[in-house]
Amino acid sequence: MPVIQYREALRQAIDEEMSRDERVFLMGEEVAQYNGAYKVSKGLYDKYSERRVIDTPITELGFTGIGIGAAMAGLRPIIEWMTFNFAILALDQVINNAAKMLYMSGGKLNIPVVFRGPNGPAEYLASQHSQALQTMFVHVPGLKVVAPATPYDAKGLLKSAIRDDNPVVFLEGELMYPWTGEVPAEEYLVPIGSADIKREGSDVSIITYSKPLKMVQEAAQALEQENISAEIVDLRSLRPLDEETIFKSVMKTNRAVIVDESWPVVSVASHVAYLISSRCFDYLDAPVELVTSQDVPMPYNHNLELAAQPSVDKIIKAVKKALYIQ
Amino acid sequence: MPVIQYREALRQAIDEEMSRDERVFLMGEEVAQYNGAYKVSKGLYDKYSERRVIDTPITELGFTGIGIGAAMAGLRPIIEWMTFNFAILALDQVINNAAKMLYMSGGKLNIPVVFRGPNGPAEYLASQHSQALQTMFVHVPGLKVVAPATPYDAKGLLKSAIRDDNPVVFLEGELMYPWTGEVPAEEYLVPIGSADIKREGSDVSIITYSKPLKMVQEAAQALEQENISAEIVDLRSLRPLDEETIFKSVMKTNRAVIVDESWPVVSVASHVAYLISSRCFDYLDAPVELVTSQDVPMPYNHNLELAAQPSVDKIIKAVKKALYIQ
Amino acid sequence: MGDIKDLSKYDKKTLKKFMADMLLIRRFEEKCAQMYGLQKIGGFCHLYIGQEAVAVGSIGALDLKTDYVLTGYRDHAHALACGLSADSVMAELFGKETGCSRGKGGSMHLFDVEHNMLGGNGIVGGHIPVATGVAFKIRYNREKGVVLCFFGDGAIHQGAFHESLNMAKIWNLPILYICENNQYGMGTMYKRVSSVDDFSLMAASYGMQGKQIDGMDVLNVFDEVSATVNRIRNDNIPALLEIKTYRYKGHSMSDPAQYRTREELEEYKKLDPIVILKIDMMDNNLLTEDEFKEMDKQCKAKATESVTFAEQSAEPQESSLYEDVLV
Amino acid sequence: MGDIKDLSKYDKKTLKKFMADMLLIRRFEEKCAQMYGLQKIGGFCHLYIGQEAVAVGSIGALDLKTDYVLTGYRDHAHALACGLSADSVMAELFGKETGCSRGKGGSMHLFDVEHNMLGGNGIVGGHIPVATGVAFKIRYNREKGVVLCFFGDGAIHQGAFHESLNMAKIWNLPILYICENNQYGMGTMYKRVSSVDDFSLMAASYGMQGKQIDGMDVLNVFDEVSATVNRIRNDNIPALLEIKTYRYKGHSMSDPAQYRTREELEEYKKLDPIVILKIDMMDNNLLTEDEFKEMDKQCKAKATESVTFAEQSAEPQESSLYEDVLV
Ligand SMILES: Cc1ncc(C[n+]2csc(CCOP(=O)(O)OP(=O)(O)O)c2C)c(N)n1
Ligand SMILES: Cc1ncc(C[n+]2csc(CCOP(=O)(O)OP(=O)(O)O)c2C)c(N)n1
Ligand SMILES: [Mg+2]
Ligand SMILES: [Mg+2]
Repeated sequence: MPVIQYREALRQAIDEEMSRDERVFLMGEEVAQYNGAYKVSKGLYDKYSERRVIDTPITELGFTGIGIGAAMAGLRPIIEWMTFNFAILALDQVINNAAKMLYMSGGKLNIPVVFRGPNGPAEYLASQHSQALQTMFVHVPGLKVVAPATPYDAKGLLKSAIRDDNPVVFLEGELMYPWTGEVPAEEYLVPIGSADIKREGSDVSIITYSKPLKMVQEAAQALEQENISAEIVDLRSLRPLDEETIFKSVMKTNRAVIVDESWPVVSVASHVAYLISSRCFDYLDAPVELVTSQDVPMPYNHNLELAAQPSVDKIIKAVKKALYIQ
Repeated sequence: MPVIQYREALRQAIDEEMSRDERVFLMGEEVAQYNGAYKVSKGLYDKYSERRVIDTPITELGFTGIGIGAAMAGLRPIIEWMTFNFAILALDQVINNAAKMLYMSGGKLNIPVVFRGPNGPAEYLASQHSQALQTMFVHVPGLKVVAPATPYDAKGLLKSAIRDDNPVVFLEGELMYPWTGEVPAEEYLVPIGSADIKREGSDVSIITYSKPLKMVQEAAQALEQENISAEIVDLRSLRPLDEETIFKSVMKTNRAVIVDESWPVVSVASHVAYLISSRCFDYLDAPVELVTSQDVPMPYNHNLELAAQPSVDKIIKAVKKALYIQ
Repeated sequence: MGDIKDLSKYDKKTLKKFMADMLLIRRFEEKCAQMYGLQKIGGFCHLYIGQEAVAVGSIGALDLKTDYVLTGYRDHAHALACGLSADSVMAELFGKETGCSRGKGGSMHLFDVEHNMLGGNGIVGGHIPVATGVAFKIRYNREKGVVLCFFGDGAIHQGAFHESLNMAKIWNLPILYICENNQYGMGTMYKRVSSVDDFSLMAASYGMQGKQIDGMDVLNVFDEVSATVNRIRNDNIPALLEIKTYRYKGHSMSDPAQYRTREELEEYKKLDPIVILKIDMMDNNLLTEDEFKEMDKQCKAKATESVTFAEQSAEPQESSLYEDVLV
Repeated sequence: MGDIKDLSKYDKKTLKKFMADMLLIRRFEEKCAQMYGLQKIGGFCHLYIGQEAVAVGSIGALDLKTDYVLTGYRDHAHALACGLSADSVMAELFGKETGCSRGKGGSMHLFDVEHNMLGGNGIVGGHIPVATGVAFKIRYNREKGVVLCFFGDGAIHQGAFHESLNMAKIWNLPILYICENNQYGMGTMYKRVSSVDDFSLMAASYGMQGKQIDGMDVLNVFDEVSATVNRIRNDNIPALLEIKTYRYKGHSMSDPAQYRTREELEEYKKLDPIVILKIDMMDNNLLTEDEFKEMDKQCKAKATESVTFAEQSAEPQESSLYEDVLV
């Protein structure tokens, strides 16, 4: 099977869906002539021309709303946010229009739009540019939110997102773009709403999504050396959440650690921890442990920024705590 | 002790702080000549003139940023958002500037600003105008967030918020404005960060904040009839959260129900439920129960909108579930 | 006054339709006020009385098979002018299952997909980018249509306006931005919050044509919007119109409108759009007092019937609470 | 060319200061590029080379005891021109405890509270309302100061611009909005995303004076900004200047700038602000080649020393991660 980068997997998904469906177009800052700030859209402008790959001014609220209007009128826009940090400017359009139009029109107007771009910290970018902002979207009914961590999932989920008749928020990550993985040559879809067991195990469920997956995999391997068998649940989809897969895993292992790179308070991590605590109440042998970023804005200094985020070490410690080891 | 309305308590707080500190001013849509969309600022324009009570154009992002800039330069603005629904437009300023300025300036620039206004559903306002948006703020380090439910707490907390050297998000509620309660004539402060036991009880802890408090009190009275003794913890402050008071109560009652009028997914409710599940793991006799709004945009139809929100009935049911009754 | 306006260039049917549409809006809105008083309608309810010429004259210039309309929360008139039935609007205001948004949208969220009326939006300025996106779709598909995007004198200061107009121009989108300057944004006289008196000046920031026009005369609105829409249809160059008008009622039902004088209001009522058209038509022998009375009677009847319809319609099922969240 | 510019109205000390400031910025930025290559500096790093005349000429017109400066993420030059030491800026870029933001802000978040330089902001357009708020404080306290708010040709399309300028005008805030049009917003030539070529036109939307000026000649910038700032100081009426300039380097260190031709770049380098001032001063016998070389040497030395300072400074303590979240 071909091994390709995460960014290339996204590009393939966009390319395939654009050639499959004339209504699909890509819009955002620097997506066309510059080939994308992170080169996800490389070559698409040359292939599809400025009609379908469109550079915008720096106006996140405006072009997000334009995407919503175009979707409402029958097109299927892919709106790229250069990073999610800038999408805060566009939140009103996402929350008050994209998420609510179907409901407030009594089912008349659906909004088939994809909002995508890098979310979460990269390196040396300081507080305004290093936010993992999924909470802002996952909280809101009327949206779907997905966060693939591998090239395979990225391609399959992006294709599903583009075909979905609802607004889908699609979280990528700057540091994930160069990650590589196997992606089949033939067409496939990954359904929105299904988690994936990335590793089977019996002692503890480590639940994660997006960029931290790699750390979790490393931690699981290290734990294996100590005869601790970790199961890895990759959520992939944050709204809707595949609760069944989560609960099944925890009911088997009886212990759960959640790893999430966003801030801890009112986070996807704490929400999932609540769900497990409540629905697996009689199965849990220990409190659910959380490994998140620290509850501080991101500092620029590299040592500090690493200390602010989840790490393999922190994950291992949390697992051991959940197992009452040491 | 004088009995006054919630809106009057807020007005007193603003008035007292404005006369105490020349740097305090009030800015927002319709706050001055119209005396406030919900009459919180009634009379203040007449008293303090247009220098200190300022009507703005409808530009939430802009005047929120102006408040932040003025605070950074030494004033102590109170920024009124006509409702929190419109504040989504201003979130970038709150999250990227107010919450981060102190951190990214290495401690040089603090932002003593208060953002306040009605949050949460009222009646017949449909989906764009009925949102309880605390999640968006409580998630973010660098902010304080408070949500008083009584005139007493409203006045004492608003005075503390105005004197606080950090950005404070202050959640009120349209339907709470006419609520009445005792408020001392002499000056007092309610500290930010402390929850309040609004009712002592032994069988179950009902944890809530803001408007649902009243329902919780009714539910507690009804439960009393059935010999169920509910303790009511009013969080009052959502960030920082008074974890100690919460845990103490739950360790005593061994059961917890959380009542919150926002959407359930990634909510203050689910976060507090996680905290309790984790820190009171060995004390809990039943899973923590949540009573929140339904996970849907708010409908206009009144029966539907009531069905979408917490109710006394739902709270009683949840309490009984936590007590394994029936 | 005194001068007789020559209406010979207009088709009689068109003139009658304008009159009927304005009358229906007027009578419908009056009925809303009454029903609000009876608590049959709740929440925000923003009436359009006084502004009828703007919606009717502008939308009268469109072909709703290809053209689109989007507006803010003061949207009853636009919905009716686009062809939504009084029944389904009133039923929506009553929150009934038969309402145009199944009782879920209410006053601020009227939609008529069949006639390309795409809302109704409660966030001041929030629909301006959305409307621009609809124009984007027209251009993308190389269609013929034009979008009318209505918003108020309060909305024009929102960032969404600035961002949208720039994009509309650089991409040559077929959209006409119509600022309905009814002089107040809630309790605020527009001059208090605006650095310019003439909003049409703002068009220059976007390389567009801008014009300020009188909005109390439906034929003037019709002529100006027709001319602009035709130009847009041919050139794909967006434009901005400021249409000066006035609202007779408070901002919403809960507003006593103490920020303006009775005299000011009375002054404007002399310019009543219905009266203006009536006089012009009568001057041209295109309408008799009896015909006018008959039209008005029919509109009153329609408004009354819409209430009966709304009252007799069913409440939505509780299960519908969970429908329409996602497709 | 050929014509000798008469510099007699300028104080020699001022001219030398402008030269020294521009040279320091140039040498400092070159050092940054070098340190970035050595991975001593990470993340985004937006250099100002080519634009020196804008920051130096504008800030030179201020009295930083009462006046304020706010800008975006391309802020090294503004910080240096305001008087922040090269040491503390370089230390910040190295993420060190001795940096002006304790190593927590980095390149985009420089602050110099002592000299009223209030950032440094990473969100395009995000500081425009904030700067307007600083002007609000000046007016509120009836102080003398003026705020300079710098932003790019990309930022001007953001809604924040539109909202801020309107409020600045209705409240008569003492602020000068300076659009540094360096022709590109990242990889996008400004004409591709702008409906007007001349941004100063936008001032008319806010009843302000607007002017487009050349930004390669520091004295021209100084004269124009001085005149405007004085007017603002007296009348409390805000204004907009578009200052035309050019950046020699890519948008940030990771941008190869393939969206423009070598020729275009070379053409602009002929207008180098340092060279222009040098020639003008030499023409007026206010500078010799040797003096120039000596100044340049000193600036290079300062830049080099700042690296030494930064390298020798301590990393922040891990505990500082939790400091400065709240007061
Ligand atoms: C973003 C936002 N801010 C505030 C409001 C509250 N609000 C509703 S209507 C209105 C006034 C709008 O005035 P204008 O644009 O002139 O329209 P008009 O009501 O006159 O038709 C305000 C402030 C809102 N709905 N949305
Ligand atoms: C709101 C926002 N959107 C996008 C970005 C990413 N970005 C950083 S700089 C930039 C270009 C800005 O260009 P301009 O305003 O001309 O300033 P210049 O870089 O030329 O100084 C972009 C798109 C950002 N930082 N903030
Ligand atoms: Mg108005
Ligand atoms: Mg630029």
